[in-house]
Order: sequence, then structure tokens, then C-alpha cells
Amino acid sequence: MTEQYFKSIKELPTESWFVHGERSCQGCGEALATKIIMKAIGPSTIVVSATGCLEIISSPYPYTSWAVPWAHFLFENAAASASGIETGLRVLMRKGRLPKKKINVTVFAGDGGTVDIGLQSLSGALERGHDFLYVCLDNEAYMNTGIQRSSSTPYAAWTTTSAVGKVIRGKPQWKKDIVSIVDAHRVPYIATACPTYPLDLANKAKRGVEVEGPAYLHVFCPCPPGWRYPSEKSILVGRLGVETGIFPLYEIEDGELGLTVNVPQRKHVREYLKIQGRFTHLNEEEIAKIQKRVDEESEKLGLGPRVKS
Amino acid sequence: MIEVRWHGRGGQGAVTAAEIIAHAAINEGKYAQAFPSFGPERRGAPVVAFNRFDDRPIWVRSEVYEPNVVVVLDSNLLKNVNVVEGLKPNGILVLNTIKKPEESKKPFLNVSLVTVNAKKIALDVLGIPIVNTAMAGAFVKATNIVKLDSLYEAVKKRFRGKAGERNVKMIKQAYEEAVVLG
Amino acid sequence: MGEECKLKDKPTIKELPIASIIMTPATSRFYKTGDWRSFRPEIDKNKCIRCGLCWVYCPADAIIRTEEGDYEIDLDYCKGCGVCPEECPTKAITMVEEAEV
Amino acid sequence: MAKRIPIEDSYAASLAVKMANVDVISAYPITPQTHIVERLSEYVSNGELNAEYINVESEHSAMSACLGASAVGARCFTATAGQGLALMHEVLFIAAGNRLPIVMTVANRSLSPNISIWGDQSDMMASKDCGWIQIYCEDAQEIFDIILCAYKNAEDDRVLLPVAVNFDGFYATHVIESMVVTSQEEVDDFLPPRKIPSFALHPDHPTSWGAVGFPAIQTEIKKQLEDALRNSKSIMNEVWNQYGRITGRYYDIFEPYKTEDAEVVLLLMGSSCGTARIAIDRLREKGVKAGVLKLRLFRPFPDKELRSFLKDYRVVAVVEKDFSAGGLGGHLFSEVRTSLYNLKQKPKVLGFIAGLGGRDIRIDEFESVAKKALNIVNGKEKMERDFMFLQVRE
Repeated sequence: MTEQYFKSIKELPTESWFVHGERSCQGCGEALATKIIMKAIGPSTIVVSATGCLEIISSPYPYTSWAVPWAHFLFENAAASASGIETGLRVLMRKGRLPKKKINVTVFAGDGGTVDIGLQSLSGALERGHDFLYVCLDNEAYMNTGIQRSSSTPYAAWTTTSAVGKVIRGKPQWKKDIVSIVDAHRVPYIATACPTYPLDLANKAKRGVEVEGPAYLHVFCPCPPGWRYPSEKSILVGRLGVETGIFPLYEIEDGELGLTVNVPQRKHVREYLKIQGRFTHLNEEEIAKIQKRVDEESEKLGLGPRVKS
Repeated sequence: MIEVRWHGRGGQGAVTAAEIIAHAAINEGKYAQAFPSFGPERRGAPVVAFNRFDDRPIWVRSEVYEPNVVVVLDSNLLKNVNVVEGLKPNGILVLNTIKKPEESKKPFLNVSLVTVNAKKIALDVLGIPIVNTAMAGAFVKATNIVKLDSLYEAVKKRFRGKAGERNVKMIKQAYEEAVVLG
Repeated sequence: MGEECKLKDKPTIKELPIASIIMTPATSRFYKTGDWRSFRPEIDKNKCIRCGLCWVYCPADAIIRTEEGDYEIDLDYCKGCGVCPEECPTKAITMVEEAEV
Repeated sequence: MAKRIPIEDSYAASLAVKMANVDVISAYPITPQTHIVERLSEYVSNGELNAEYINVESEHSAMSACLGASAVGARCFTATAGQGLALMHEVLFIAAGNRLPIVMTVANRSLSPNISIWGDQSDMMASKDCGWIQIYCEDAQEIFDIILCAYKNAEDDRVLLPVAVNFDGFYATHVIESMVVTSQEEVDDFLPPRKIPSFALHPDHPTSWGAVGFPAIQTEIKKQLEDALRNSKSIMNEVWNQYGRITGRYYDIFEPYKTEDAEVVLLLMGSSCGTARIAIDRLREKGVKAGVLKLRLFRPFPDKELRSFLKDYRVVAVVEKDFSAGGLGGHLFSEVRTSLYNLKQKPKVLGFIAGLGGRDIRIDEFESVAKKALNIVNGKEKMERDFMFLQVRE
């Protein structure tokens, strides 16, 4: 069970370190997740952003939405840059050139910057064991460039580069299981989270910076324009993702997996799929295929049975 | 300027021998270069290494095409490699061979030949047939480019402790046993 | 708001800081996203149970928690996404169309 | 005269980096630079150097880790060559644009295909526009001295730019020769620990790096970098002079050899300069008045200095180990010729491409280039274009 650093949402600080005036779309799940994570980990933090939506919306010169030191260098090198920051701070503190202080080195990257172009850099940093928190804000496509398919895009989803046509209907492949890839590095802390469950998210982020060594936080970030649903439904979409078992919330600490949000009775995936424009083309067969896969995965994780629909 | 080419096989230590002698020369206040043939040669493959020695700074950095001295660590190389290619008239060839000096002279009438049974020395002293430092001793006998003591110092710096002592012995023995035929 | 005046989106080369580093934190607070909005949320104080969900769920960080524990919409930044009325457990928030100027 | 020690060129680089007391080394192995970082790894493991060595998984990450470490104020080092530099390409721009005083050695190596571990200068030339200060060295002494000066220059408040210290792979990495070592006291005095800039990434003073460069500011951003690079030249001279006063070894943007009365000047960079000087000696023995101009600084390009030095000569033959595919010969040739173009009185500039992929350039080949250049300017010989490839088997 997650360490309860915050027992209710009211224990989260009023102050923000990812502040308003940022230019995300209305109802942006990514901006929301970032706001909550920053409240949880606080001001003694240095953030590295990979190229992506969050980076663009938070830094149109001369405006920055970061109340903590923040750097964007490139798309695929956020984990490597963070490795340098963490190492640099460590050696400067050891040599007495910087006062000793706990500084949370934290990466924010999208799914493209993590599971595709940034995977090598991430793997290297995890293997080397740097003390940092890597947050993947997964909105399941390249939203910054206009909704192109990434390897984190789910099966059958429409994107602008996994078009729905007569021959091919959306993305033919399943979503890449990045959490298992990260887990293969045997890092001390891994968690999945979703801003619909803010307390769970905040506690996991805090845990991520508290553990020594690399921590990985995979955050499910609904995206109104990319997933094609109205902006007010962002929280609901996240909730349905969790309640259907599409995106289970758990953590793996020192190799031990534990569910953090239990789903005693899973909803049918249709509940989740039907409210998103990116899935409206799905036929019964495709829905059944998704349901079958979710059932298998859920069983492995110990989620509850699916309600009959 | 004296230019030297070393012939050996990957793993025999030709490059190390060239390096040790360069170290000795520099520590005596001379100018010297040592460099390998540049490439990814693997263990066993024929390799070459080079030296240059001078009393003034050495500017040239191209390979050695017309050596004054050629050193051959493995006489089996003679079968396939023209080791005396480019060797200057009256140049010196230092050869590791089990043959008697006179027997080796025949194909090399136009050069000064120096021979030594370095393999035997290596087996005696080290117990393994690594001949490079012995050949460095023979090289010094043939050329007098550095003092033996400088070479001892350089080799002791390269191989610490007992290994250093044994290699000093190798050099000494090779220096004494090498035959200068002229 | 003296600080605001210093922020230039078209600095001269001399005004541009080294490596175009933004030397002041959180300057986006000077960029008001409130004018993105077509609908504005209004909180009915009588229905509000002060649960804080609107505050935590606001993606624009545009809901203020007052010292008294009340919640107020910060119209300077509210983008009008409609998440807060959707998630309010007592339906204390409604979206009202912005009047034409 | 200070005592010279025997040292491999690569280890001269490692020693300078160690004596510069770097904080972070981040590197990926690639021939022919590997000896440099192997030795540094030993220094760190033995506790001789109080630094962190980050074993990254690629050169892209090597430079990226340097970005992060340098942005918090650490003194950083990396080394690469050939494909490694090509893989770093986009990151190089970030280091320069973010004004991070990283020092990198480049053991210049040919670019694939075909795979070639051997030396030429096409790697750095393919990244010449990345905003880095770029210096080319000839031998161990120069590598050692220039690296120490590079940190001093890079970290100067008026500069804050990364420096690439180039030297030819193998020809200036795998050669054992001799050099004088500056004492650690002298180095410490000359190069104190890096001053952490006020805008470094630290929670005590939050700054935001790498904001979006809208069309309204990108021009100013780029021009600011260009100005900084241009200004670095005078500071570099200051640094070199200061180092010269300490060690007696003075460096300059270029180094002429027997050029006073020369009818032909060979202009080149890197390890072949010495070979060219020997060629000049031989030519002069034969009555040919030739000289060499060794260029040390390639970026910022010393166009003014070259104009004033070269304007009265008859012919300049640029010999270089790189070329711009489909372009106007070698990069150096192109820039030298462009620098002189608007002068009324100017030498003829000819380009010769040689030494690609580690092919040796012999003394007699430099002699031939000088003679050919003279023949051309004297109308005795013709070249199809103003530049040509040497050493091609037709």
C-alpha cells in the first residue's frame, strides 16, 4: 500500500509550483497531473521536460509556468539530462561547492518521449541507478504534433497516422507495455496513476522522490482533443479507464506489486470506449477483442470480475 | 633522426617494446615517438609498430617508410612479410631466431644483421614465449640509442615488482647474447 | 506589477537574457488564460460542501482555496473547461455563458 | 628547461582533464578516443580525481548528461569521435545555445560508410556550425595545454561557450611522444574551480531554460550566440597569453613557419602540420620558397586575421582531411577563400583534399602540393577546379 504522505486532498499545499497561465487545452489531463505532482513533491525540485505538449504549454518565452528550476533540452534526452543534473548536484555537494540539500530531480515526458524516442535514454538512466523520478504523462499519442500514433497508442484507436479506413481500422498493434520494460530494470519504485485519483497520484509522486534510486511514475492523462471527448469529461474518462481495468492503478516497490485502487467490479470496456471519438468506429468484434485482453490482464493483477453487461 | 619499424604478431608486445624504448629515450632527454600501425588488429595477426628518435623535436607524423632499423619478433613472419622493405642501405635488422647467426644472414646480405634467440631467453626467464623486452635489449645492443639503465628504468615502470625484475633480466640477457654480424 | 512590465515578449538583443533563460519563476501568472472562456463556472455557496474536489481537479489551477476554506473561481485563469461542475458532488457549480461585450 | 615526460597523446588529454579537476565525465567508448576516457575512469576509480564518471549508453546521452551537469554548475568533460560526434549532433547545438562551458575532445575520425575507425576531420566539419569554439591540435603538448586553456576560456563570464578540442585520431591519439607537464599548483592557480553561475539550475533561484523560441525572438537568440562566439576570440587570446606567462608556452590563432618570403603557403590544421613543415624544409633545400600556416582556431573563424596575414601572398594551398559532398571542396578551403574574396589584392587559393579515412600524407606529398600550387599560379599547370582530391587511384 502506498505510503500515505497525504491523507486527504486538503493536505495538499495551497501553493502551486506548476502555476496557472499555462496554455494547455481546456480540460487537459496532463496539466492537471503535473499540477498535482508538483504540489506533492514541492519546491526543492529541478524539473527536466522532454519536448512535448507540457513543455510547449508551460514555456512560451518570456512566460514560464514553473516555480521551480526547469529545463527543456531535447525530445529524447530528458533522462540523460536528468542523469547529469543528479550527478552534478551530487558531486558539487560532495566537494562542498553547493550546500547539502535534498533536491528532487524529476523528469516530465510524454508517452512519445518515453516509450518511443526516449526509451534508450530512459533505460540507460534506470540501469545506472540515478536518484530521480521519471514521470511519463501518457496521453497515448503524439498530441503536440497533432495526434499521431505512438507505441503507447492503444489497439484500434484512431490517430492521424493510424487512420480508420477500409483496409486498416485504427492502430493494428497493442499498446506497448512500458511498465514491464521499466520493471525489467529492477528499479526500487514503479507506479501507475491517474489524476482522477489525485490523492493516489500525489502519494505515489511523493514516494517516487522519497525512495533512493530511480522511480518511475506512469500517469494516464486523458486528452480531450486527442481522444475526442468534451473537455469536461476528462476526470470521468480517467475514472472509466480505471474502473474498466483498461488502466489499473498499482505500484511495484522493491519488486512487490500491489493494487492501490481496487476495482471490485470491473465495468465493461464499452463504457470507456464509447465516450471517446477515437474509438467510435469499433465494431463488436473489436470491442470483444479488447475486453478479452483486459480480462486476462486484470485477472493477472487481481482486479475484480467484470460486471455482466 | 633514427626511424625504426617493429614486426610482430598481435599479443607479442611489439608495440609495448617500442613504447618502452621511447620512454627510455625521452627520460634521457632525447626526443622520441612510438606508435602502432593504426588499426583493429587482433591477437595473432601480423602487426607493426614504429619508433623515431632524434635530438630535436620530431615533427613528422606520417608512417615510417624508410626505417634505419627493423626489429622482427617472430621469424615466422619472414615467410610472408618483406620485413626489410624500405630499410635504408646499411640499415640494421634485428631478428629473433633459433638459427645460428650465419644461417640467418643469407637473405639479408645488404643489411647489418643482429640475431638473438629471444624465445629461449623468454622461456628461461619468464616461462612463456613473450619476447618483446628481450628484443628491446637486442635492439639497444644493435643501435646504442639508449643506455641499458634507462631501459631498465622504463621497463620497471611498465611492469611493476617481480615482473619488472624478470623483464630487466630478459633485456640484460638478450643484450649479452645478441650477436652482431654486421 | 512592476515585474510584469519587465516581461517583454519581443526583447531587444540586449534585453534578452543569456541563453534566453527566464530568470523569474512562474511568470505565466502574468498571462491570463481567462479570456479563453466561453462559459464561466459559478459556485452556489449554499450548496457547496467545501470538499475541495473542484480545487484539486481544476486543470487550469484556477480555483482558489481561501483561508476560510471556501472555494472561489479565479476568473483570470479559468479556461471554462467545465470539469468542476461535472465533478462537483452536490452540483453546486453551474456553467454560465459569458455575456457578449 | 622543464623536464619532458613520455606520454601517449590520449593520456596527455586525460591528464589535462584530471588536472583541470573536472566534476563530471560522461562518455561512451569509440575508437580512437577510448584511451582518453579509460584513463579518466582509472583516475576516478583510484580516487586520484574527485569526479563522477557517468557511463552513458550513447554519445547522445553523453552530451545530454553534460548538459544537465553543466547546467547545475559542474565542470564537465566528454570525448568522442566520428559516428559518436554525428550522433551527438543535435545535442551540440543545445550545449552552445544554453551557453554551457563543456569541454569535449574529438579524436577526429572519418564518417561511415564505409566503417572507418581511422582519422580525418570530416566528423567535426559536419558539425562545424553547432556554435562551439573549435580548436585543432597537433601534438601531446598542445592537446594538454589547449584543454587547460579551453576550460578557462569556456567558463569565462564573457564567453560561457563549449569548446571542442580536436586532434587527429591515431596520429595524435595513439602516439607516444614527450611533453612538459604544468605543475598542479600552477594549474590550480590558473584554473580555479568553476564559479557556479547565478542562473544555474537550483531550487534557491528557480530559472527556466529552453523556453519556446517564437519567431519574435529566435533571431535575437541566434544573434546573441553568434556575438558571444565572435567575442570569445579576444578572451581566448587573453587566456593563451596568461597561460604563456605561466608556462612559457604561448599559443595563438595560427602559427606561421617560414612564411616570411614564401611564394607558396600551405595552410592546414591538426597533426599533419609537422609533416608539412618537414616538407617545407626539404623544398627550401631545393630552392623552393615555401611556408606553412598552421591554423589552430577554426571557430570562431579568424577571417580578419587570415586576411591581414595572407593578403600579399601569391598562392595559398589549403590541405585538409574533409570535404563538403557536392559542395566547394574542403570546408576550410571554402572559408579561407571566402574570407579573402572581397580583397582587391589577394592570393589565389587552392584546395587539396587528402588524408581521408586515415590515409597517410607523406612528406613528399606535401612537397608536390606546394610545387603544384606554384605551377598553377605561374601558369605552368592547370587544375580543372580550384580544388581537387589527392591520393585517388584513377
